[in-house]
Amino acid sequence: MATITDPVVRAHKREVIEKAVLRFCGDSGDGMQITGSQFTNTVALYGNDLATFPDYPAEIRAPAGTLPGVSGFQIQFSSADVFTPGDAVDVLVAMNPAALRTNIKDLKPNGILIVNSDAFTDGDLRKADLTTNPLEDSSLDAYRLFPVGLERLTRTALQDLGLDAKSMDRCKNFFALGMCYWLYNRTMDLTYKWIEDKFKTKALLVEANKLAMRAGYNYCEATEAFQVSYEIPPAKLTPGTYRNLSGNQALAIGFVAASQKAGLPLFLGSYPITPASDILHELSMYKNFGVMTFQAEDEIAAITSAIGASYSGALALTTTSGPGMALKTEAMGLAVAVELPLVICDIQRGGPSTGLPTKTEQADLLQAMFGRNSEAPIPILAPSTPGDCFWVAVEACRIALKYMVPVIILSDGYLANGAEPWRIPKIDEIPGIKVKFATDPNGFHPYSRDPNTLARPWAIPGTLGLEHRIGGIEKQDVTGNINYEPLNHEKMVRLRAAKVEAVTQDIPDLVPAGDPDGDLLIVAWGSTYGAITAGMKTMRAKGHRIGHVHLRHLNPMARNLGELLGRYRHVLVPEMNLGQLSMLLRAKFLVDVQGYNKIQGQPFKQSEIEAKIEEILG
Amino acid sequence: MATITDPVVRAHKREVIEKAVLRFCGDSGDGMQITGSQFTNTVALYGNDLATFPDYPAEIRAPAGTLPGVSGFQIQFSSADVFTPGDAVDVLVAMNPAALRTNIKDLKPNGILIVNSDAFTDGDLRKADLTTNPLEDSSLDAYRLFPVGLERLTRTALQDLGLDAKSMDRCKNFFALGMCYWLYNRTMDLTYKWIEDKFKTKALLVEANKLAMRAGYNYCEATEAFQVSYEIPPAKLTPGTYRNLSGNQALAIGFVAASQKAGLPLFLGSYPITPASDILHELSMYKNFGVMTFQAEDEIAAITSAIGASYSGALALTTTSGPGMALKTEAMGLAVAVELPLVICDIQRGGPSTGLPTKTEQADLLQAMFGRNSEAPIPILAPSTPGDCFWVAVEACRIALKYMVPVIILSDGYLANGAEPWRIPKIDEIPGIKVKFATDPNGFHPYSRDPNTLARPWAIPGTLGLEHRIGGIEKQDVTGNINYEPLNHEKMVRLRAAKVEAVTQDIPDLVPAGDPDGDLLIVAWGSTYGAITAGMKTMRAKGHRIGHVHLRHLNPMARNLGELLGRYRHVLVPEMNLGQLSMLLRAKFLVDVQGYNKIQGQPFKQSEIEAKIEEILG
Amino acid sequence: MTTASIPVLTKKDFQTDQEVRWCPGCGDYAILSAVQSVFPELGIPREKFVVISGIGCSSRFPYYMNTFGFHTIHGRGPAVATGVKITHPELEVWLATGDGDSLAIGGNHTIHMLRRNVGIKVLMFNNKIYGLTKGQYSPTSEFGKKTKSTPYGTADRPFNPLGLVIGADTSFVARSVDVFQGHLKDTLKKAAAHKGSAYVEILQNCNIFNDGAWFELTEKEARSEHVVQLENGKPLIYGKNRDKGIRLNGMELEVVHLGNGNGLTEKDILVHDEHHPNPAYAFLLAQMEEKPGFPTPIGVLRSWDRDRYEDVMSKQIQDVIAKRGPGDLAKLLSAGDTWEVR
Amino acid sequence: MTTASIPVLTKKDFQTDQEVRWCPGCGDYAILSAVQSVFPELGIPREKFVVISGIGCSSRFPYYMNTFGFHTIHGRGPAVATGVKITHPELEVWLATGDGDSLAIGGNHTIHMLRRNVGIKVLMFNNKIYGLTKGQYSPTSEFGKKTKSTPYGTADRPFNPLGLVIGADTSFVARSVDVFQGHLKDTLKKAAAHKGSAYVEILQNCNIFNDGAWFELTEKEARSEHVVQLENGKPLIYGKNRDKGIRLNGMELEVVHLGNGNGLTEKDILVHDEHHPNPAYAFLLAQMEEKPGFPTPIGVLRSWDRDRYEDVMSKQIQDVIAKRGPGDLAKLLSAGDTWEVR
Ligand SMILES: Cc1ncc(C[n+]2csc(CCOP(=O)(O)OP(=O)(O)O)c2C)c(N)n1
Ligand SMILES: Cc1ncc(C[n+]2csc(CCOP(=O)(O)OP(=O)(O)O)c2C)c(N)n1
Ligand code: SF4
Ligand code: SF4
Ligand SMILES: [Mg+2]
Ligand SMILES: [Mg+2]
Repeated sequence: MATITDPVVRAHKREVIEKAVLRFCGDSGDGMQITGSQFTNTVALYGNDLATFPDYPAEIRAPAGTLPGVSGFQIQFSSADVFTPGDAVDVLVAMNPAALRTNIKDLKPNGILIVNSDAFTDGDLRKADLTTNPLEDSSLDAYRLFPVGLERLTRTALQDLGLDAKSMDRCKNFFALGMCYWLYNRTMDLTYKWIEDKFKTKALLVEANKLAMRAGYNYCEATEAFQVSYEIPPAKLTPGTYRNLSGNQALAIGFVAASQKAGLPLFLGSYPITPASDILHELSMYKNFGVMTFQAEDEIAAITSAIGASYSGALALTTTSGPGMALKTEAMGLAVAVELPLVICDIQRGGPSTGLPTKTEQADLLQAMFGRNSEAPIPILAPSTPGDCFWVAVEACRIALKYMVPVIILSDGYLANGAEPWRIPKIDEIPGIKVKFATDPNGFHPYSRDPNTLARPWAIPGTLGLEHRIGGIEKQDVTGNINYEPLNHEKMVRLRAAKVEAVTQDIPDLVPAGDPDGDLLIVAWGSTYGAITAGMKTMRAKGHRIGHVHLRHLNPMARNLGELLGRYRHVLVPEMNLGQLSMLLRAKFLVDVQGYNKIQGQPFKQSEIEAKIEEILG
Repeated sequence: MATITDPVVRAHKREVIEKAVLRFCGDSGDGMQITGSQFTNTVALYGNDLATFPDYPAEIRAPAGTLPGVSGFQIQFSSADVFTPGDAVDVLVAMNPAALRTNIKDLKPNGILIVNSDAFTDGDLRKADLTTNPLEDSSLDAYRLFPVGLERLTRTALQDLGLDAKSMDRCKNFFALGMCYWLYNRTMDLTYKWIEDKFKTKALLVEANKLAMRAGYNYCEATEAFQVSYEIPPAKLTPGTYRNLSGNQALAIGFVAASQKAGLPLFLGSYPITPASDILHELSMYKNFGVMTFQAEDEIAAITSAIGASYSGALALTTTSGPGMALKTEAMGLAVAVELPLVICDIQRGGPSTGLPTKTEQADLLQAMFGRNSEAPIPILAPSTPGDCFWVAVEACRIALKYMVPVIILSDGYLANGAEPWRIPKIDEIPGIKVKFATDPNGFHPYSRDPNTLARPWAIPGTLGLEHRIGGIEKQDVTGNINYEPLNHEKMVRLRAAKVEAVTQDIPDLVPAGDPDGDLLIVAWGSTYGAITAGMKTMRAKGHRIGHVHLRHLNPMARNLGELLGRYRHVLVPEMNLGQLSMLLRAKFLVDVQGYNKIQGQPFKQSEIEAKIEEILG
Repeated sequence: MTTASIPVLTKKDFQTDQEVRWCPGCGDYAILSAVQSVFPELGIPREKFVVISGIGCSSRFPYYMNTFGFHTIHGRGPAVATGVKITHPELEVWLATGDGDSLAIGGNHTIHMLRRNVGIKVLMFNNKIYGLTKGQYSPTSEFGKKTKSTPYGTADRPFNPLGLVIGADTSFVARSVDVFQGHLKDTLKKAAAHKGSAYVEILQNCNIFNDGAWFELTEKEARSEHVVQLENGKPLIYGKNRDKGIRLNGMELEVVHLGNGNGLTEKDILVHDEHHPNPAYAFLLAQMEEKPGFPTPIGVLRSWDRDRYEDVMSKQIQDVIAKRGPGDLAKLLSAGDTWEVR
Repeated sequence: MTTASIPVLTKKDFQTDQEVRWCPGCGDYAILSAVQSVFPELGIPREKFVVISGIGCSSRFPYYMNTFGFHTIHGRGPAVATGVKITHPELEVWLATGDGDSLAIGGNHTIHMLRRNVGIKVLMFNNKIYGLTKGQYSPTSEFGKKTKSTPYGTADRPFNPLGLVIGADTSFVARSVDVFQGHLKDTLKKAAAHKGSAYVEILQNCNIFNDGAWFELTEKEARSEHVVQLENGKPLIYGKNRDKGIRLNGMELEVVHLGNGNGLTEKDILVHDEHHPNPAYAFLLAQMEEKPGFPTPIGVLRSWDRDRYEDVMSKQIQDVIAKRGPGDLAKLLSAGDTWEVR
């Protein structure tokens, strides 16, 4: 097998820049997600800060070359802090006309446009509903267009391997990747390594993909296609060891961490659903941590099996997305009634109903708050970045176990699939979780309560002398016996509410980012964090006095929120829904907050936030 | 068979009074519900206004004689308007110690207490956790106690029939009923008739029950147990023909009426659940109206079968209570997405989870509003009295068919089982319902819209040339084709919301009962109507300026509600939950409404409302 | 093993202080009594018992058993029990359920639990009616039955409950009757002895809403003519004078008379094999009750050993730990490509 | 009867303008093509066809059929279809579903629809995997299978789908294969001809997440050795040289070789009777695929006529109307005891 070494880098113009936004787009079959994550890992390991945004259709593979079939992967990387994948794109790699057509609008004027010119036959154009060839009409004049015959060039590079045409063409994304590595002066080693163990059994494919990538790199080197290449120095992140982490991965390892900290086995009851399935996939690999993953027959069995696991002393978990969340609501009520710990993850997606399975949204907040029969309050947490998912997972488990309550985590598709560099914490940076099972029969009562947390004892089957019965019917406080008395019912309803309210004692006061008072307070939650942070930064630079509080705890809320709302002239609540947090804030604090509601299955752009602030503060 | 005639009424003191409150209570096996409804029908036919409150345990039959086994039936009847079953009781009939113990607290001082003294053996007392015999200790001195050996007397009356003791004892409730008929000077004819066709096949039982009732009547007559009997003249109700109607019956015939008015077959998909099952039972009898009742395997099949029926052109309906409602939420989202007409009845009961199946509550409002994934708005209506259930059923169907939307009706256990005299409307008093199926293929699009209602066309299978596809995935407006485009999604989300909002055009402005402005506005919904109306009356008599608006339309709300809130110094919102309507009003109008929240599985008492008003207005 | 020293348990040890809230005369009392007398004989410490249920009259069962008990929600008992059993395979988990709870709303969880062969013992109280909700028809109510929800009779054929669960490949399938105390206790003991899932249909009388549903089988006179007891290795003979038997003819069963001169004798009769490798055999037996003129078989129709879900799962975990050692959190957190920032 | 004048329909009439969004090479294409060519041959006006589905790759089916179509939610297709069929028994309702949609989340609705014998034709695309969600195991995935959600292999035995639905007393049960176009069309026509519920399992290849799941059956060479075609009234003979057969021995099936001197001939072979009154026969056939060394039977396992739910229901309505006359609203409103107020 030919040994491969990076070409000696010839002298050519290099520019040092602060940041860049790059997007790969092509057919679902073109491997854009792989290409993107390879580039991401390389950039991450080099030490840039970054944020990514994979965006693909709900179909496994829509027909090749068609508009609905287009899949994209965007990354922003920088030597400074990065909060979003970026609004507009510096470099766009388009594998076919459909991809070009649906993505070109996001390319900056005079931006670099790399196009696979081999994919522009009349047939290809027709599939993209194009009547003229954009490479020929002048529609792309505003950009620095680089038409590259990716198929032709790749085939040439691989001609000696004796692969069939189809297999050779499958390598063309690595050719494009190689070009981008050259463009940003990155080593290909990491991807070489990845290719090697990805195809370990297929030596020929290993070589083919490596060759293709290298050919792409050399192509730039040789042809000097681009007069200039770019260098983006490492970012000054908090010192530590870093890895690149997606939101779903972060949740998964967060739960494992919590189970280790609590000394409890982890049980996941789940039914696959986009975009939550990866948590199930991830956790099913951690058997050596004693993790039990149960793929149930449906979402109801998923949560009820988790309730059974919790009843018998496991750290129990169920993961899903909107439609599955709707199916779990009756069982959530049971968890509230029997007061057992349970963590419910809802990785939100576009709705209603089946809606937009692969697109992001924040419209399950009110379902999480109220989507159960009768009064059945549940604490709710929301992570703000992919890495934050880890910490929220741990915190949710801690609360569930401390207060003996179900807890809901609201993540979303954008956090789930997006990735960012994550500083790996030392084990002792992770909060300890104390758990005490009841063991003493003396004076044991299933519904006696801890005075501070109002938690009832956790008395698991198998414990000598603690035999007792629980259920979903209303029960007498302390004894837990079935009870229909009017005053007992009111007492229990208020107790269950007080228990959730008690969580406030664990919630630190909110400290606004930016200005502690002034013109505008932005209150938000979840994955809007990055865009808001970035947008606020620019607007404060323009002299506006703006604060930002991002709610990790949505129910109950931090004690000082009401007071904060009073410190600013305006309150803005950007959400990817029709105003759900807005409603909660208005009802609770009687403050006329303004909603900024985008519900397009797409995250906010930094520029949108800036424009909105501009509109309010003029 | 001995012919039975009412005894010649001997001269004895008769008092004419305005109203009375009577309660029968005994063991679940004592037939208190039958006794109560017999008495109800008799006073109804006589022309009194009335309200009833049946109250029984969740178990079919708890062990005889025990406290959890007690079942009760209360009625208030009057020559004036009646709004509630009454707070305190004038006459209490207690069949055993357990019943006496759990009900005595509601008897007015010096009230009449009829007790079955044959049921006070030590064994009976023990079952009721009583150590002394209340008939002997002086605990009942505050009342006019009439200990009657119901078993003994009944057996004597029936001795010649050759029935076994058990069967004879089963008639003792009719003995008690007879006594009450005497006490209020009512004819027994109606009950005679009822007994005859109830037991038609069992001549012996017919005679036995008739004899027992008559014996009770004669007992009072002969013994002159009570020195005085009472007369309550007919009430001055709006002229017309009346019948006595419970909330669930009213819903059932309301739906039949709507289907007749719309000229559509009625389809009910349902799964039995207390307290909603009676609607299924009722509708399953109306086959000659072409009503299709499908008892599904669960609540999800119940609603989805109804969606299928609606898709193919039926007036579709599903009925349930809280836990079943929770299970239907995913499917409700589908109905919203495919924009098909559907009526969903939630007969609310105590929760959370299984909770208090036979007790009433109003805690599903927020579930109805928000209990679905993503933004899936649905109009919500709530009846305020048993008879009003009829009109709300018709209105819900009208809205569903006019706007092509699912509609939720929130009734509750108190309305469902409570009864009141209902003026039977003329057919043409019932609003007509226009329905037009699409038939013309020219320019047909499944998601084209009516400019006023935003309704899409209803094109049912079997219609030549209108073949088309619908589904829960996001779709393009007009064409209905699958579509993931950001702006189309936002457009559709806002369209679905606008469609529900459009219903406001059909909602009449609210006109407050009582004062049009002043000290206090009471805003409420559902079954609290009676207690509030009665309570407000007394408090206004004391000179307070009070208004009352009772929301039939909870989503969307009447246009002028916000303006009304401003006309009073205080706004009070009494609810049988922890403040759900309060929250909606606060969020929508930023008005500091006060909640009055009772959550005991029991309706508000008039006196409670009065006390609360007193507390606010001092 | 805690079983080292088991206190001697009695029926009383399994009774609770809660008053039993079933109607007087309900068949559930008999079932409760049978279970309470069988549990102490199993040689299992009381704290190891978990009794789980859904919703229904039958599902009130756990409140009356002095063990760990969980009265869950309608139809979901099998899934809750599965969570318990996976987490603690050593627990003795029993599920009390009704024909509605188990076969209507809970049908899917039931067949999946049985397919997985989770080691749970199911007591399905079949009274052919919804009792707690006061008398609607159930998936086992006979075709055409008039009930509160079907005043003109049902329009659908009932499930054959045992046929259905055999179709789901249930490893232990049996039937008994509330009032046949001896047989019931026997059957429960066999279910307890089985390692995997056990599904026991218990014919139960609801004397309030479906009185006499099983009259033919329970009524003293007719009983022996309408019931055939399945005993492993014994021929299917029944009748007051044991003069009737079941014969296998091709793929059909037929009722034959013995010793009435037709030359047929005991050796012509089908000999019961509860361990028959082919589920089609048990399935054939399950069809009997449907066939006019046939007796209803009671006893164990099928008993077949196969891996339990929870065992395979814990073995996977043990194997991985044995191979890779117990998980190391620090390693997990820093898995994959990492880099240092100074 | 609208069938009076049926326009002659062609395959094209059943194709839509929506581009088909399945992976290149997916078995679903073949199934779509078969259905599109069978429908025009049924002599039913196009507007009478309703194609309903749940969620999954397979459930995208309705979008590609130019009939009335409803892509519902995951697992609920059978219930939606039931609502349609009850409301309009004259419609021709077909249900497209997958092994996950039909047997995981939709299992309960499926068995209840089949028990009721609602006249719905089910096409169950069995690719033994969750395709749309990218490759988790399904209730039909083989024991021990490694998938995205089971990297160490599954811990549960799969359903035998046909065994399960026979256990639910399904009146028509058949199996075919995506790539056997002729056989598939044939089977679909038989399903269409059946009055009640028809459950057709179609073995389908998901070339992305479970490629070759049915290789043994479809691969040219081995095919005839691993598949036995069920034809009513014909013996179960198979093999490249039709030298193998299935024999019934007591309650067991066995594979025997013909004409290799062992004296066995065609008449020793089990003759297929799809109308066999006892479902145990079809159940026995359904067990074959599980048994090592046995071929997989394709074709109609069971076809048995019984009342359709929707027919019984509409007859009840007609009878009551015939007896009492159509409902009179005024009468209904003033039913029971009434009184006048003046
Ligand atoms: C989600 C939900 N749906 C419906 C009900 C009402 N419900 C309670 S028990 C029951 C059926 C009981 O029948 P079965 O399981 O046969 O038990 P049985 O009372 O006959 O012993 C129903 C429909 C409920 N409690 N929860
Ligand atoms: C309530 C709900 N849960 C889960 C999902 C995610 N989901 C969609 S399809 C599917 C399974 C698909 O498998 P199958 O039915 O075999 O169809 P296939 O894609 O293999 O054809 C799942 C789990 C969903 N859409 N809705
Ligand atoms: S209703 Fe029937 S099943 Fe329920 S307790 Fe009473 S008799 Fe038993
Ligand atoms: S994922 Fe599999 S089943 Fe789905 S379309 Fe692709 S090949 Fe077909
Ligand atoms: Mg039952
Ligand atoms: Mg599949």
